[in-house]
Amino acid sequence: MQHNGSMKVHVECCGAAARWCGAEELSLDLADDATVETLLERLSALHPELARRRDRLAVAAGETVVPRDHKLTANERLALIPPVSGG
Amino acid sequence: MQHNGSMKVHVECCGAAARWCGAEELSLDLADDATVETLLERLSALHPELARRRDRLAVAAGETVVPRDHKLTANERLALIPPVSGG
Amino acid sequence: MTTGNLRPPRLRPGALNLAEFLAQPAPPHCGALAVFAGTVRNLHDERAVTGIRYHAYAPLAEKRLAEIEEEGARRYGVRLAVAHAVGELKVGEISVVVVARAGHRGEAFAACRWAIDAIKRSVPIWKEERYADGAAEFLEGNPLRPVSEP
Amino acid sequence: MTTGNLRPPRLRPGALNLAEFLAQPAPPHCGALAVFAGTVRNLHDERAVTGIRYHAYAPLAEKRLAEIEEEGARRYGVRLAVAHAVGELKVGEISVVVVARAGHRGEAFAACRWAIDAIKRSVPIWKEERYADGAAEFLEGNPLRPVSEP
Repeated sequence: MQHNGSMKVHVECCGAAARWCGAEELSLDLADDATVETLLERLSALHPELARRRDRLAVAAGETVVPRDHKLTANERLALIPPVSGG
Repeated sequence: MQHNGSMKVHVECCGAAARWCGAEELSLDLADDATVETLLERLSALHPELARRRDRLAVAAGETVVPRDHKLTANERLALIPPVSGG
Repeated sequence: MTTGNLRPPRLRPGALNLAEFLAQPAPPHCGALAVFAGTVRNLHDERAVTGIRYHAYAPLAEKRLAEIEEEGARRYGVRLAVAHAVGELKVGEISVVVVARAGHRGEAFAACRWAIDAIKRSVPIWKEERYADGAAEFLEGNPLRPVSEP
Repeated sequence: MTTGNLRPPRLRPGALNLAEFLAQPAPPHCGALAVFAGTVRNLHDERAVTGIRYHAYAPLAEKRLAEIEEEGARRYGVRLAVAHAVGELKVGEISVVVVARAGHRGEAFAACRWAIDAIKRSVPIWKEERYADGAAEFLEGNPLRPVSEP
């Protein structure tokens, strides 16, 4: 649903990001010109643990890592990728 | 059997050394002051393929690599170790 | 997800079984097989670990694991297969496997080493360690980087 | 022969079975397992190879393989197990195995690489290649050297 120039996006909080944000999945209303940067701004304002790692996070849409200036679209599904520790 | 100042030694010809010497095992009579060097001298005189690699051979007695000046003893069992190619 | 047509997924629930990755006969032109397996250790920074829960962002993790196989094959001229576990693993269980088959040992070792390093830096997977005292913590980790780095 | 009390011999008739070397569970303090296996290739200097007969001077070969395990453990702080086949092997069969278990991957890879290089330079074993045209030839090889070299 898009109205009044805003849109909903869905965020999967991967790994420790689920703890920092207090949820595995979030849905947010953002202005319809929002970018990845806008999203990180919003989340960082709410979640200090996330804010601390903001420069070390990646954001993915599906199989693709998207840059900070990626324009979000209505109902887009994104993933917050904290620093990785596999192996 | 040792007589007239000579002794018998037994040589296992490993790997390609069996081809160079024409046998897997040899028994030789050597002077009783013979060394590994004496043995190699004798075999090299007879077997040109061995002579060509003389500086690249090792000689072992049991589990031990013996130096060129190792004094042979009567009935000693030695092994001729050509350049190795395992793996 | 970028899984090959008939091959098993590269991201799998539960501990990996190394034997499964080695069952295939060696291709006749390959003289060298190098394998790396990572297992759960019982200690981390001197703290007693009882197990690790591996989390992954599956769509990208699968794609990156496939890219690592392709990039390794391209760089080193080898056949590479990689897999990573997700979910709960106990101490001693296998979390990651790299198998490199090559003509000679130099490329096999180089590709195997490169691939495990690439997995650790380029695949969105996270370790949540479980400790003997009941606590659980995510390791801090390193920012995600592209597969195609040295 | 220097075989350990209960462990199988390091020099064995016929092709090696890799699974046998990996069946043991990982020690709890070891997070890394690096494995190398050498297999018989179908080509050598562009000549079609049908198999290899491995010859060994067993007393010294067994001793040297044991020394390689000890020296590798000492140098890299790892657990090392090595084995080499003797006798007839076909293309694709495994002639040599090195298994290194270590706390972390750096030592595991380093020890594995060192051990296979040490086997090739320090163990009295010889390859007699069988060719498609019926001929058989020993490879030229390198002079035997001590285990304790870089």
